[in-house]
Amino acid sequence: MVNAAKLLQDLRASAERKPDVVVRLGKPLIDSGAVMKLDADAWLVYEQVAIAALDVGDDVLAHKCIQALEAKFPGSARVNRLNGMKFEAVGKLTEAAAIYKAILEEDETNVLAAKRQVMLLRAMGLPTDAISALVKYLDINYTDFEGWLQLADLYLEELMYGQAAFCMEEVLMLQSQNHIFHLKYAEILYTQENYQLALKQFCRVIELCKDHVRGLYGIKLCTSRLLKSAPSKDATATSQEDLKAIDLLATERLIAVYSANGAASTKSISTKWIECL
Amino acid sequence: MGAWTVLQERQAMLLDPAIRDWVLIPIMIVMVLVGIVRHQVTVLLNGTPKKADLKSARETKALQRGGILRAHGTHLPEHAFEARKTFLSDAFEKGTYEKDPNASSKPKGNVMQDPAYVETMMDGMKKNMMNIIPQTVIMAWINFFFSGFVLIKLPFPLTIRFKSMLQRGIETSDMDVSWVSSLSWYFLNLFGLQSVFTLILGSGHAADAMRDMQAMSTMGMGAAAGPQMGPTGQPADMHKIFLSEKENLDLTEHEWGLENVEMRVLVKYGKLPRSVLVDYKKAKSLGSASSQSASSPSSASAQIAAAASSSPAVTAGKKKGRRQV
Amino acid sequence: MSGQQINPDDALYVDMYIAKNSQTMTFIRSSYSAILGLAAGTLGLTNWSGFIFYFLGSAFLSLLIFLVKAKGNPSPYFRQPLDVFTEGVLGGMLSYILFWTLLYGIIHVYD
Amino acid sequence: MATSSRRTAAVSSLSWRACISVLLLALLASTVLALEEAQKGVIDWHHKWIGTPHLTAPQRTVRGSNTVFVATDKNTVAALRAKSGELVWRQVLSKDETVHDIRAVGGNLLTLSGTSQFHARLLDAKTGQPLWDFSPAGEGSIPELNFGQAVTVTSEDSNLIILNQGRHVRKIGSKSGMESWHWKAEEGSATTYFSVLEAKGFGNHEHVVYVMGLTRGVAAFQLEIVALDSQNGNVIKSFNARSSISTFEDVLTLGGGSNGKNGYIAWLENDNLKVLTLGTDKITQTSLKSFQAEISSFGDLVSKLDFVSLRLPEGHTEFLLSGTVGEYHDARSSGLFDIDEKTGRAEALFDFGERTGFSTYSATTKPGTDEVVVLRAFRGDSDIGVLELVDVNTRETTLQQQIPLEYETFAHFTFASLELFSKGQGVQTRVYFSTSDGSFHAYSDIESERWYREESLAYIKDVEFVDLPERKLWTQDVNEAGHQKSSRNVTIVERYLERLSSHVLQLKSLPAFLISYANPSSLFTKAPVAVDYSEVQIGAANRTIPSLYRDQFGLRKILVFSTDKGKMVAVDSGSKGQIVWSRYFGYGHDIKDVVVVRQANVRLPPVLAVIAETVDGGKNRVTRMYRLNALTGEDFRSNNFFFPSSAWIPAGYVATFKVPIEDPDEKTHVLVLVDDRMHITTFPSTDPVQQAFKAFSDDFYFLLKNKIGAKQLKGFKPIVTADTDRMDVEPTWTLPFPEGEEIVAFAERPSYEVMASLGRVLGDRGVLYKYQNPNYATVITVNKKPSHGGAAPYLTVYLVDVVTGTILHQATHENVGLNRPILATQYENNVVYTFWSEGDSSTSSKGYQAISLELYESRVRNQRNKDESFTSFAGELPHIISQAFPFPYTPTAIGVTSTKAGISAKDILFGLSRQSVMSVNKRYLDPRRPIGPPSASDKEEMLMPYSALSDDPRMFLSYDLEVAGVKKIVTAPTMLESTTIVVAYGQDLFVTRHAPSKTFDLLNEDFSKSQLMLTMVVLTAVMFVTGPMMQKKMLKELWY
Amino acid sequence: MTIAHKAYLKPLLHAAKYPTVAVNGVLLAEQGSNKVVDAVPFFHFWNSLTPMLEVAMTQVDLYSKANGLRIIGYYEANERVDNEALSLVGQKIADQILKVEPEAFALVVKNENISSEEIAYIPYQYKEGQWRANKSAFSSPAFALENGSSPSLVVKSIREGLFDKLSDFDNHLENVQADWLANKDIVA
Repeated sequence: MVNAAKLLQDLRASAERKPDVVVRLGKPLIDSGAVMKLDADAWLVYEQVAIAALDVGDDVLAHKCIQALEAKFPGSARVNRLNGMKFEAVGKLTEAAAIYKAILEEDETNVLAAKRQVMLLRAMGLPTDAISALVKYLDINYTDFEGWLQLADLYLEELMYGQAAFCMEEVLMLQSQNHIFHLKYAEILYTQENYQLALKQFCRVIELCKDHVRGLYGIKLCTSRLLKSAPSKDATATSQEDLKAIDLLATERLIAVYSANGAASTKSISTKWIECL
Repeated sequence: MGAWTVLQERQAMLLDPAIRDWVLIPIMIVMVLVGIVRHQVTVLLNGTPKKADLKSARETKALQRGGILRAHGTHLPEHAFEARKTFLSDAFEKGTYEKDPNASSKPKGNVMQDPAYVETMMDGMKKNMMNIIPQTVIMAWINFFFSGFVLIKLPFPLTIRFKSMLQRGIETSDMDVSWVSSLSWYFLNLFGLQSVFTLILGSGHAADAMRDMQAMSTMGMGAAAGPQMGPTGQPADMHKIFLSEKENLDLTEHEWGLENVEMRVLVKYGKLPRSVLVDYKKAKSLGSASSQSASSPSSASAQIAAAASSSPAVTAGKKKGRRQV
Repeated sequence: MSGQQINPDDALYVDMYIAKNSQTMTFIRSSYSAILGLAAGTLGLTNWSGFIFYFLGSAFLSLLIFLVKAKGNPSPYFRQPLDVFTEGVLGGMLSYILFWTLLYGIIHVYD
Repeated sequence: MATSSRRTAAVSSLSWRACISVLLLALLASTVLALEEAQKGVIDWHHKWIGTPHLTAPQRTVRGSNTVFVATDKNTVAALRAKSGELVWRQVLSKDETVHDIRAVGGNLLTLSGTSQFHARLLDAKTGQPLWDFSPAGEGSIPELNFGQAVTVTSEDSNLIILNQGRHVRKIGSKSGMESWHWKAEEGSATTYFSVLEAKGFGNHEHVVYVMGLTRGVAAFQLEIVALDSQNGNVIKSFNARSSISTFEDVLTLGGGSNGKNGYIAWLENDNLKVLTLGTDKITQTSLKSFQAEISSFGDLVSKLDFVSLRLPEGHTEFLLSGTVGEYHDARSSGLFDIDEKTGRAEALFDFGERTGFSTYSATTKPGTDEVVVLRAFRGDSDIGVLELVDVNTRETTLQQQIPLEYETFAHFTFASLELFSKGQGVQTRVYFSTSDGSFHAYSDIESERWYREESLAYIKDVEFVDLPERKLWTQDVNEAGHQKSSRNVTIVERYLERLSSHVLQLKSLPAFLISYANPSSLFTKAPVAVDYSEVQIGAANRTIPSLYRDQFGLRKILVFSTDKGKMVAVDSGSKGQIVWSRYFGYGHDIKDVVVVRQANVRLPPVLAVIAETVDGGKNRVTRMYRLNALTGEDFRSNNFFFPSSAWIPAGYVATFKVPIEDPDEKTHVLVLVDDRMHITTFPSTDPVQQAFKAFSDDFYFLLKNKIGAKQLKGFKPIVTADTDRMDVEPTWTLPFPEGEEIVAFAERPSYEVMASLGRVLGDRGVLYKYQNPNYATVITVNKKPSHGGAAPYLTVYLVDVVTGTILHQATHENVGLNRPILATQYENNVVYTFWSEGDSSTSSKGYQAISLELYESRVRNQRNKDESFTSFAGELPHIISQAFPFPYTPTAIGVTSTKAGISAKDILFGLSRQSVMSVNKRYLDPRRPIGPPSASDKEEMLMPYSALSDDPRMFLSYDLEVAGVKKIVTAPTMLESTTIVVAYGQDLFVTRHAPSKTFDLLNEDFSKSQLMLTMVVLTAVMFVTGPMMQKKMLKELWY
Repeated sequence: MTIAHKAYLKPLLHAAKYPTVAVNGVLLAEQGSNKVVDAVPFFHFWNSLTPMLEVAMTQVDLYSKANGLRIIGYYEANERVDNEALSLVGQKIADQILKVEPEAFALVVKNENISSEEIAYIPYQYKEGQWRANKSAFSSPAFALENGSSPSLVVKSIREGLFDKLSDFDNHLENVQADWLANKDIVA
């Protein structure tokens, strides 16, 4: 029981998203009422479980949690938002929208609501509206990198790579330490066929996270491209020997990684792939 | 110090156990109690973070934006940086982000009429009160109650300078300074109990901190602060602030952190000697403007350190799926 | 002023966890130094011996953390590996002195 | 405070100052009052003693007196409550006012006193205040001789006829104290008059007063009687009775008392008893031999008979003759005689037989009648005294009363006084008597009215402090009791276990402690109230002394007093000075020194060594040493053969030293005795001790014969002669003072002294290092009539190093007042002495001066002599700062407080002639007090600008009590650093606790624990209230 | 065009494993036959970016060549439940395949049908220059299930949580052990 609570807290702390796990841990807690033992945290657990339940579509549990929360905090925006999410889950998007709207009228700076609203639009399949809403939102809550990520994704769906890149840049400024973002940015650049930059970003990824396969692949791609193409004139561009070195490195690493642990088939394939580049 | 400690032989004295039972321990207990109560009351008193209206939020965020750009611009490639720089600086100049762009033109009214200002003011005062009042009260209480006798012997020597302070109300000149009166015991507690508080309140406290932090990092919450305050608590003229921010921006030279990333990677994998980086630095600092040179050595070493330590395990462990919809 | 160079190491650390770690450190430290203080007081240490005792004690603690907890490699948990040895040492000092004095007084001053 | 300051801020600065000062004064006053009220009689006690009575005068005899008037050799006249013995009032007369006679006159008390100046006073019976005081200018009494003063009451107008100085006869109105006439013998006559008596006149003279005198002849005295007219004092006639009388004692005046009755004068003249009837020239003569018929015991007289006065009132003619009998001169036989009115011849009435030891006699008349009853008090056996009453008429013993009277404590009767009075039908007997130990008793038929006063305490010579043993768990005692225990190497584990077990045992008391900590009654502490007590209860046999264990802070001690009377009295400092034990050392014991050779420790009782000097039969001086158990007063007998409870040396006493050697077996300190053969004897004198002392003796220096009046100072050191265990002392140096100077005061460092700090911190944090010579002494000499230069007597102070005899410092004060007290005390590096300065024109004014000296290693700050350990031979001279302060009172004694670690400030204690004890903090007598306005660093050093001593009532330790004749002030440390026990004695005994720098290690009684508890409870309550609130709040913030 | 059970199963498992995001992959058929025998799951992070796609495609290509297979089609499951349109990215990829395989087609997972007996796909085919949903495809002989009971089986295997065993290219990139190509653990 207790360690279940502990695990839940850890999950909360590292905002990982494992709805199934959360539900598996949380359900007994809540059903047995043991949750009340961890007094202040209980409500957080409720919230957490509620969201998770929604994700895995256990509406009953979610409802139960939300009920409990409403009973405890009547008229709390935070709880209301959960309601909204519930509606979303069951697909009553309009009701959800209504709720978020209400919350926002209550407090126009309620970030959660605002974001949910955007997600809602997206869910309603109105990407453009979603984008505009999100832009508006970000114009205010500039520092919310998640928002920017969302925006980037939206743009990507619309294949608007330039804008996506812009968003990612913002994200990079806000969360410069996360290699995933660098990776994403790199791939966007690559998609934009800006191989120079892409290469650098991929390198950064490798720098941040050693032997990151995806990064290595990225590098490989870039280098092969760049090497094929004529050496560029501009100063910032990577020098040929560096390119070669990096290329070599990437190859070496990839092989190393695969040989270290990698299913035979995939290994052979990848090696083949490397050769045929 | 020297001279004095020579003077003092080891002085043994018997103290009335009643002092221990009725002063030494009680003071400690009371201090702990007061500490707890104070913590609770402060929490009660400081007002809920009041909802800022969009405009002001936007205002502050915009400013942050400038700051962030300056701070972390280095992660951006040249073009991206320049684009933002230009955009922001003229936005600031125009005051696009200000709460009411024509604020600067209208004459400064009495700050007291600005409710936001007053409120924040009150908050600040309340906090200060909570810090000052209990201490002064306790001090007075102790001076009043427990004066005129020695309370305890510090197990370490002190210089004669403390005598007048630590032995207030003791009318002898020959007493070793390490015999101290209740006031100094109070101070000892004041400082010593801090960590005890972190033990008592701490756990819950820490959890709070964690929660807030998480809330911030994930939901971008809590950052909704009131209007920008100058150090004096005066609501400073936003336009000025923006302008200054702009100037900062203009001064900022962009320096791209990925310029030599390949080299770094190579070094990291030991394909190149570490020295390369340093050489690179040198070359760079020679080549580029002097403004960089200031920051260069530190970063050089930083990179070396970077190259030195590497621990994928942790990052992999902690980085997994830090995304949320 | 101008954007500082990237320190690749930053990448390795999540502020939240760093904070958490240092918090745990201070937690351990303060309780430990309180206990140390009690011990020193009971032993009736005075002057330098007391302080030396403290520093030795906390060094020992650091060593324990360093070896047992950090498995001899603190860098994953702290920005500077040395933090293991430095963090919260001086903070703990005050409470150490407090409890040292307290027990020294109770045992060796009062009868 | 705050309010006042705020209010006054507006007002002008002057009024502001006034305001504040007023406020402060008010505060001060209140505190003072509080202090006096709270403290008086709580921590201190005061015994009023009068000394040993040698004269009594019952107020009235017929129906018994409520109060009995006594006069003592302490020149004190007092009234005691007859039933209880408590003091009603007393008049302490000045030193030269010996009381010659007291007599109840019309319910009041007439006293004749004074040597240099004669006084006749009538004291009010209730209050003791003089109704009138007749003191003829320039008339005193005959020096060194209680003779020549007499008084009688005229029958018709009951006025007084007073004889004084053997020459002046006056008639004085008993109401007014006015002289009605005055007759004086002509200048230069060889006659000394000794008695006045009113008796039947002769011829046509009715009112005649006879004045008896003795004229000095070649070989013997001759009687001369002058008859005066009692109306006007004219000389009627003067007889000369043919007689040759060898001593004053052989004359007795009898009868008379009114102009109707015959007066007689009887004297012994070589084996004859002669009687002259006044007014006639008829002299009868009876050979003493002839009495042997009636009084058989006169048979074997070995000495001449002599008179024993019965102090009967005028008109009675009974008298007593007694003489020594027995081959050992140890018994006396005595007979009662009367004078036959017709024949005027003496005849024997009653034979008291012969008694060994002393007998004391007193006589009085049966109430309402003229029948005389004679009391004879004598010691029966070792623990009873006998009171024997003889009725003269029936000539038989009417009463033979045995009373408990231990020889060990009281020894013999020295004075007795009988009082008979009628109660209902019967006759009540009351006997007041003194014993040779100095105490004063009263016997009465009624059990409850017997009492005794330990008046020997009025003769205290010296005091020793004995700590009481501690109550402890044995596990701890063993550790501290025996060094052997600790020396025996016990393993850590054992130690630990011991300690553990003891702690476990202590746990038993934990609940009790907790209860005491919690129970409300302890919370409301009231300041203790003074309980009143009387000196009689102090000595009362049925007293209850709490068991003799040390209190928490060692405030309770046993004070062991040695007295001039040769009695030792141990007093409990705690319970109002009740007597724990007392012991009388027989005749001729002159107690020289009392030393605690072993302080109480848990296993072994404290041991006292008493050193006394006696004179044996052959008139040789003998020094005796006794060892007593300080808790019981009995001989301390150890089973060890080498430790006899008493020992003696066939030589005179010179000095005793308690040397820092401990005897291994008994753990007693070793005493070193120097006798007048300049030999050293150690106690005990076992071999190890001898060896130890010989080892120690190399650096053992001391002064001897540093008596007041000595003309030089001599330093000695022991010389160990290898062969025997006999050790000698030899003078190492001699310091003769200049011509005409002699020692008047002498001071050495106190027996108990701990130096808390080696130096004095100045304002600028610089340090002046104290001069640390442990063996310097202060000697003050006076040159009474200097030959050279100014005739004014001058005083010189010498600081002398006892080891080398070098004079460290010397200062002279011109024209000091002679025969005014000169006092000196010294401690650590301070010397304080006082004297009377006649004041020389320029500098100082007339009055007492207190001079304060401070000795430092050098005048330069932060500089000290190289070697850590001081040696006198280095011969460094101290740097001395001195300052004189006018002293407003007449000091009679000086002392200094001593505390355990010497941390608390020192107070100089003065006994004042105004019968009080005063403590002056050293800060007032600080020679560094700046004369001008104090500089910054002075302020930093907290020096007060120079000023005369303020008389703050708080400085008087004895509040408003009358502590008579303080002769010495001794202090002893307690376990509390802040507190010292002050014992001031002289005639009275005053003991108090004193904290020179406040009780900084004690929780004062008025500390309100209740408030503290309240605070804590309230806080806890608040905590429990706000706690949940906070929780809610936080949740709310999180969720809304 | 018949779809073997494995081919039918894998995409759905892929979708089931990542219910909240869009997933995609390609379908493989035997050389020279119309039997769609296998599917290779690609991405669940993001599917609109080329680099990894390139890698994936080339590797799959190599793989299929090696195992006598050919890339016949593309599948995807949309993030939104009700969205059954072929995304832009999907179309691009499908085009690519079309270049090589004239009868290439695309399948869009019909989310609500995943846990039901219905066939959970909407086939898209390239007709007059654009991709058209062919609602009735499965009724027509053009498309057929090799094993008619596939849907029910799928439901069963999802219940059993079989999708845990499935791993796509993204998984593979995070941990190269994951055999994204063959997914041997998924046995039809």
